[in-house]
Amino acid sequence: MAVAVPSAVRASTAGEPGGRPSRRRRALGIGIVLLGVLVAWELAKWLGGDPWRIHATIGGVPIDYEHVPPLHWRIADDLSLPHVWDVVRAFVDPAQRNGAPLGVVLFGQAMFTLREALTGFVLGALLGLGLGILFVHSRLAERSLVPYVVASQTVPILAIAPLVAVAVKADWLSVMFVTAYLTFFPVTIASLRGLRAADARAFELFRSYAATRRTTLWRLRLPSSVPYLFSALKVAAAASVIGAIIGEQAAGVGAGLGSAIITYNQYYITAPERLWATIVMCTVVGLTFVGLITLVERLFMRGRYRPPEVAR
Amino acid sequence: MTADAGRPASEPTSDAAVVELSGVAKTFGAGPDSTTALTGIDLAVRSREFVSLIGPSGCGKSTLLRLVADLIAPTTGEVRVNGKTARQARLDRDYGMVFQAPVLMDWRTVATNIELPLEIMGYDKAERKRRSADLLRLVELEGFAERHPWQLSGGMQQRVAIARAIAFDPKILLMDEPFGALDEMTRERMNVEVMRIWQETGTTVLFVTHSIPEAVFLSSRVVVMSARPGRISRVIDVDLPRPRTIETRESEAYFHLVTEVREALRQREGQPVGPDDRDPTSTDRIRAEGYA
Amino acid sequence: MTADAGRPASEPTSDAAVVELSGVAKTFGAGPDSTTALTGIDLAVRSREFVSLIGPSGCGKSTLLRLVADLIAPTTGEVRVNGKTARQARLDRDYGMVFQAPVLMDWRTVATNIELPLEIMGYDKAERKRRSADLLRLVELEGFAERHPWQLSGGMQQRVAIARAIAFDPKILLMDEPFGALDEMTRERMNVEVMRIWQETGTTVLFVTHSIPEAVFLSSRVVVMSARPGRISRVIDVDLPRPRTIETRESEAYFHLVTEVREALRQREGQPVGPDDRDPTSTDRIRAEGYA
Amino acid sequence: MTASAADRSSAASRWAAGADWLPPAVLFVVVLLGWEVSLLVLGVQSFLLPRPTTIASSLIDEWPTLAKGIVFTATEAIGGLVVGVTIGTLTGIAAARWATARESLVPVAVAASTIPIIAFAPITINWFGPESVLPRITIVAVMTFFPVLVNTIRGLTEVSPSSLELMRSYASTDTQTLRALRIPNALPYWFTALRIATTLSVIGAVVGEFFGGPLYSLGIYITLETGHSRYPTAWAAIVLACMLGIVLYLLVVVVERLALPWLTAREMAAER
Amino acid sequence: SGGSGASPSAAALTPVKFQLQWVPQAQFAGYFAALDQGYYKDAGLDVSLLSGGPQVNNVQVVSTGGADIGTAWLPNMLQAREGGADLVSIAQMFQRSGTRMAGFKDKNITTPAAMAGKKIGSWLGGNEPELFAALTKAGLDPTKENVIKQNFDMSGLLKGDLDVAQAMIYNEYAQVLEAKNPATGQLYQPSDLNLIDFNDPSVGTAMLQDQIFAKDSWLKQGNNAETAQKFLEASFKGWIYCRDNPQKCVDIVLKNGSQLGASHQAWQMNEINGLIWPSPNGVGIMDKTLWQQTIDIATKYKVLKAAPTDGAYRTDLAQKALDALGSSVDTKGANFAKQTITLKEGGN
Ligand SMILES: Nc1ncnc2c1ncn2[C@@H]1O[C@H](COP(=O)(O)OP(=O)(O)OP(=O)(O)O)[C@@H](O)[C@H]1O
Ligand SMILES: Nc1ncnc2c1ncn2[C@@H]1O[C@H](COP(=O)(O)OP(=O)(O)OP(=O)(O)O)[C@@H](O)[C@H]1O
Ligand SMILES: [Mg+2]
Ligand SMILES: [Mg+2]
Repeated sequence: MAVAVPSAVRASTAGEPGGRPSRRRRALGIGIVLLGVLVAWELAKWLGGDPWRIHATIGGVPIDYEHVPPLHWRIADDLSLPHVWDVVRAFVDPAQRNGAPLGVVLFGQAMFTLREALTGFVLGALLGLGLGILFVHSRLAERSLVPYVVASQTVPILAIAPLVAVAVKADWLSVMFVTAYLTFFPVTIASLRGLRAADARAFELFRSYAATRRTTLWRLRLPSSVPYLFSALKVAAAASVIGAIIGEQAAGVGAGLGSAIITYNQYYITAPERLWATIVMCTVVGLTFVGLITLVERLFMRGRYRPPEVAR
Repeated sequence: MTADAGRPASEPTSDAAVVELSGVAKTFGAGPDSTTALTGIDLAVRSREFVSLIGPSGCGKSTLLRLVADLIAPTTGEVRVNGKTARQARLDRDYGMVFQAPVLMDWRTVATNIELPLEIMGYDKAERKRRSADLLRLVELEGFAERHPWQLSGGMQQRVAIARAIAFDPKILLMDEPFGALDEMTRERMNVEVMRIWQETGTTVLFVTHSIPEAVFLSSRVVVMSARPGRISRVIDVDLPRPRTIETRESEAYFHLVTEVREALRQREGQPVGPDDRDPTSTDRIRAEGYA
Repeated sequence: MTADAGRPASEPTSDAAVVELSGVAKTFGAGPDSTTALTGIDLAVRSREFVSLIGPSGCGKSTLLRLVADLIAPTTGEVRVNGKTARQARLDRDYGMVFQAPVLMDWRTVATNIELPLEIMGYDKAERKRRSADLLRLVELEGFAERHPWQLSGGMQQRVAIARAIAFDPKILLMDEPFGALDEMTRERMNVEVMRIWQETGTTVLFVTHSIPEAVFLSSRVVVMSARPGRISRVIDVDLPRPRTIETRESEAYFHLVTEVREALRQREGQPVGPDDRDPTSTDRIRAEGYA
Repeated sequence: MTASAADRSSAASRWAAGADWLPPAVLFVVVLLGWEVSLLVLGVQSFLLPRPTTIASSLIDEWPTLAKGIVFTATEAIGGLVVGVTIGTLTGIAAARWATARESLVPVAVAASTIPIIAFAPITINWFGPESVLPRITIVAVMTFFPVLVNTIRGLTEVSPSSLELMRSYASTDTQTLRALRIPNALPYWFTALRIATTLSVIGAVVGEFFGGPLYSLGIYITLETGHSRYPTAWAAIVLACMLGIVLYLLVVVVERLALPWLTAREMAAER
Repeated sequence: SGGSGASPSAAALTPVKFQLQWVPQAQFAGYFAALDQGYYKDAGLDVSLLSGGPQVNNVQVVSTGGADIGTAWLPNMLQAREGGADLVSIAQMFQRSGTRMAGFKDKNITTPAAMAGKKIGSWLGGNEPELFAALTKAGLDPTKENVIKQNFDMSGLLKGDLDVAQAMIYNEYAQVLEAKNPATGQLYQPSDLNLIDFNDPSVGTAMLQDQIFAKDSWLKQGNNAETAQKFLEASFKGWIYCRDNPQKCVDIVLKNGSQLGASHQAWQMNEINGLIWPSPNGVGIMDKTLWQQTIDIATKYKVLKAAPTDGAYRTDLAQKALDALGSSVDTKGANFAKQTITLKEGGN
């Protein structure tokens, strides 16, 4: 008897050789990679950056050390690649004379941007999924509209964003639109595939129940598209942060990471480490957001898959 | 059989054709790569009949069931179910189907897999729970309600699929080798259950099996098919009295029918072409004795 | 049997244990949701033996096979294959396995699915082609080399899986209900082929089936299992002479063995708990007559 | 009606009958006409949204400059795409292969992917100078590798457990399992990522150019023309960028069809 | 917090949206001061200052009604007007150009003629006419010179990608002076740089920059002309306040842009004051000579296809605003003199 395991039986963990490493090992791994990046960074500066010197007295011991790198690489000079410690120090140093540390200021801006990114993401994900749903139900719609959807993504967002800002009067709304504009596409493309990913036999089963399209959507297409959707949502989450930043700039929102980027971009030559600090903050926001999505994903995937039984 | 009271002991079929295929053919694909799965199929299944389909692997039994279920459309010919088009019958949810593979949803538990058709057809929650509990008992999987399909053995998965198919009391049951993965005893008990349900509810059953004795024992008629292209080679009426019991199986008539079906199946024509270098003697020797 | 010459007519097993399970238990999961699939399994399969596993659905037959194949690890106890750990045997590619589901790859054609193990084991292209062509003939699927799995019927898929398992002449064959989806005749021919291969190549076979006659007819020993938790309840030696033919099946000894296996299976203990409201009489009546 | 094998093999005749391309073509014409006419009727000022005919004539007039621009920008987009997809795929394979690599690389990858282009573009120009293609190639690579990475990991790990058991029974090495099972399984995911990456590559290249580049590159051209309120020519460049994106996207779709015929056939079968 | 009936409620104020051409900085100190000091409110206006930025097309925002009034460089506004937008300049704030060409001393570029064959940075997109005019005047062909689009920071100059780069005296030039010279470890000094000033008679290609504009149709609607006049009056007051209290204005700006550097904004405030003051005709009034020079250059370099039609600017509203301020207020700043500002590293 062909007791075929439905092909929807996918092992998220079973497929992973060795399964999930322990929390400790994961932290260690991330630490090592991060350290590697930083070491490479400073190594580049050591070899090809600008000369630097320490001239200080630490614990009564006067230190006077000068390092003159043997080479000169333009990507390693202080303007291109500030020292890691300068970036770190930028977080601690006050953003303005007598003001709060830049880290605190940026954190506030980041929260602001994250909020915008979240709302735009939700709108974009819903729109993306909605389009995906439309397309898998109508070949005609798919064939006629997908080219426009693709085209919409190749129109440089920076050309569109001001138009949106002009068309939509409310700042927050236009930020949301620009964010949604950048986020919906990965979701649409992934749902084009994910919503069709269920086993053909499962579709037959639903057909045999004369299940409506809606029922089939809810009880078959969506559940079996989960792996595709979450991949896309992660990409979209990352994109939404960028979208929110562009949107902020286009709408002339005076707060958020977008305005910080303009400022530190403008004053880049005087304090490159501040732009880098802002970029670091952007990535922290992105990581937080993608991490959030990953948590939700774990929730959705629970119980679906055969855990790794395999003895290695 | 205890639940037999309301049913005549003779063949309980009425004359209305519940499933009717006329001049049906089905070809998959086109051009040189196409497969003609079925050709010239004429078959009428009357109400309350229990018809078994039997035939070599790949002869088109599943295809025939899928045609009746309106899961695929015939290339030529017409399929009518309950006097309507197959499509209408499907929309009216006239039939329940057990597929050859279990086709369970991994993200659902055993119980909610069984409840799937009930959910789709709008049964309320209490009723769903009641039914799935009953059905789990019927297919002997009481303790497994909360498990997921991948935690079940092959036979257990198949039983879940059976429970799901009968959950909403369909008027017609289309069953594609439903008991193929079950051991003898479980299979017997399932047979009894299907017969009970068939008799109690007046369902019409179209049943695919590879077991000749099972086909004869259960059916009102056995449809014997031959392969490539799939055709109906014989239709054998099983006029054994009901209720059928152990005595039925010991009767001369039963034995003759089993032999008749087997003979019909063994007619060289329509058999799939076997490897030519096989020793015909050895096969034939075994073939002469029927075991399933 | 034509290919029997090089093999003694008596039981051809040697004493070396090819598969050896001692004190094996397997529990899936942990806590209240765990399932003890197997417990206290001691089994030694000697070289060139043909051992069938038979038992109720869900009793752990597939689990036992997967333990031997080192696809899962036992919770307690030890599995040794060919005198090595199961793991080493797997790494040495000592066995070929037919899974309960066909597990074919959709992106490969029928022929390249069969060639998969050969590719992995480094056979050259010409040899692969030659073998897959031979095997396709063996499993009666000549015309389907270039098709994709989803274009095949259930039985055809299963035959592809069988061909794939024997493609690289493994020393041990683990077969999980390989013929469950096949019709009687194809099944018989496949039985003959498996017996031929077994005898010609000196393979050791561990075979799961639900058909008692098939088990008795093919095996040197039949291992009867009981369910929940899965245990070996009887091991029955089948000392019927070889080659086995139609006469074998008519012999008194064969009949006794079939009955013995059936009796062993029917012992109430270890049977899965059935629905309590079932009519015991009707089932028992049917049960008394064996059909598979 | 179900999409049976019959429908699949008649794709060629469907093409001839126009079922595949007619609706989009009709819609295209309708949209253009609607755009043209509504602007004409409403008399919208051209500095907001020029009419298609105006854009078309600008496209023709400015073709020599634009042609140079599109070639340059396409070089950047495709170059970045190749780099990004290669890195994404290789990291994806490493991450799928080694759990530790996955757990430690993915966060870094996420971080890299959330670097806003508008902050990063000036830095890359700092790195490589404004007239080099390298700034845009870097930007495009950073933008495209993440979707490829995520989907590669997914596709490589979301393998049916039974198939894995099968491969295990062959004592197949990880590399063999990768080649025979994981990669074929990952291809649909990978192509999905590629579709996203193609559009990102064009955005990345054009936006990257906004911050510096040769005067004829599309991004600079767009900023200059909008800066001078010459919207028809700006839009001509935007349309050209769109076309580049669509061509790249369609290329991926075609390659995908050719590479995964079984998938197309199966998806059509699921089309109910 | 007071009773709704007692103090003038917000409803009584006329809402005005004013579009800046960049993010908050001392370049717009006058408007922020007017807001901060309550001048707008006193004039019966509820003004919101809309931030600009690289993604904001300030002219477009006003011409599509996204804002009522805006500030932009004069040529940019005129271009949009030529493209069909009914924009009109109502007050010319800067009386001179703030743009310079900056190059390091070792490049020795002190005149437009010296730029021949050099890598010349420009923001382009409407920022290049002064430069092109200067080059032409020096006998060079701008289209044949190596003009490179520069980003809005000065790294191109520091990196040596540019021999000479555009810099606003109130912004980019100061940034260079706030940056550390890696060779010395000290800040760059004015003495390290050569500046070419377009206002310098020897160059003489300066064009008019920051001005206030609105849509003609908007001005003609209801009381909008009066609203605009009130807006100008309060804004002028703001600018006068900043002229007289530069440090207070810097603080106000800093409050509105939490990421800005203090010494940089002080520098900017000082230089901006220098661009506005002295205003010989009174603040906000268009200087006809400079208007003509701007138009001549713009048309010559195809920034404009033709000279703007009549009514491209009007002085009546600004004049009425000045009149309303009264003679007790110094609206010309004839005695204005720039201070000396010390820049700190990073502009802090
Ligand atoms: N989707 C399909 N595309 C192409 N050919 C198909 C398809 N489905 C079935 N076939 C072909 O049609 C024929 C009949 O298949 P079908 O599944 O009906 O056989 P069956 O009688 O059910 O066999 P089995 O007993 O092995 O299940 C086979 O030759 C098969 O290859
Ligand atoms: N991955 C798993 N997780 C949890 N339980 C499992 C798993 N695999 C099998 N089981 C349980 O182990 C028991 C034995 O399963 P197994 O598949 O070995 O049965 P079987 O004898 O092969 O039955 P069948 O004849 O129906 O195929 C069953 O109760 C099943 O529910
Ligand atoms: Mg079938
Ligand atoms: Mg099993």
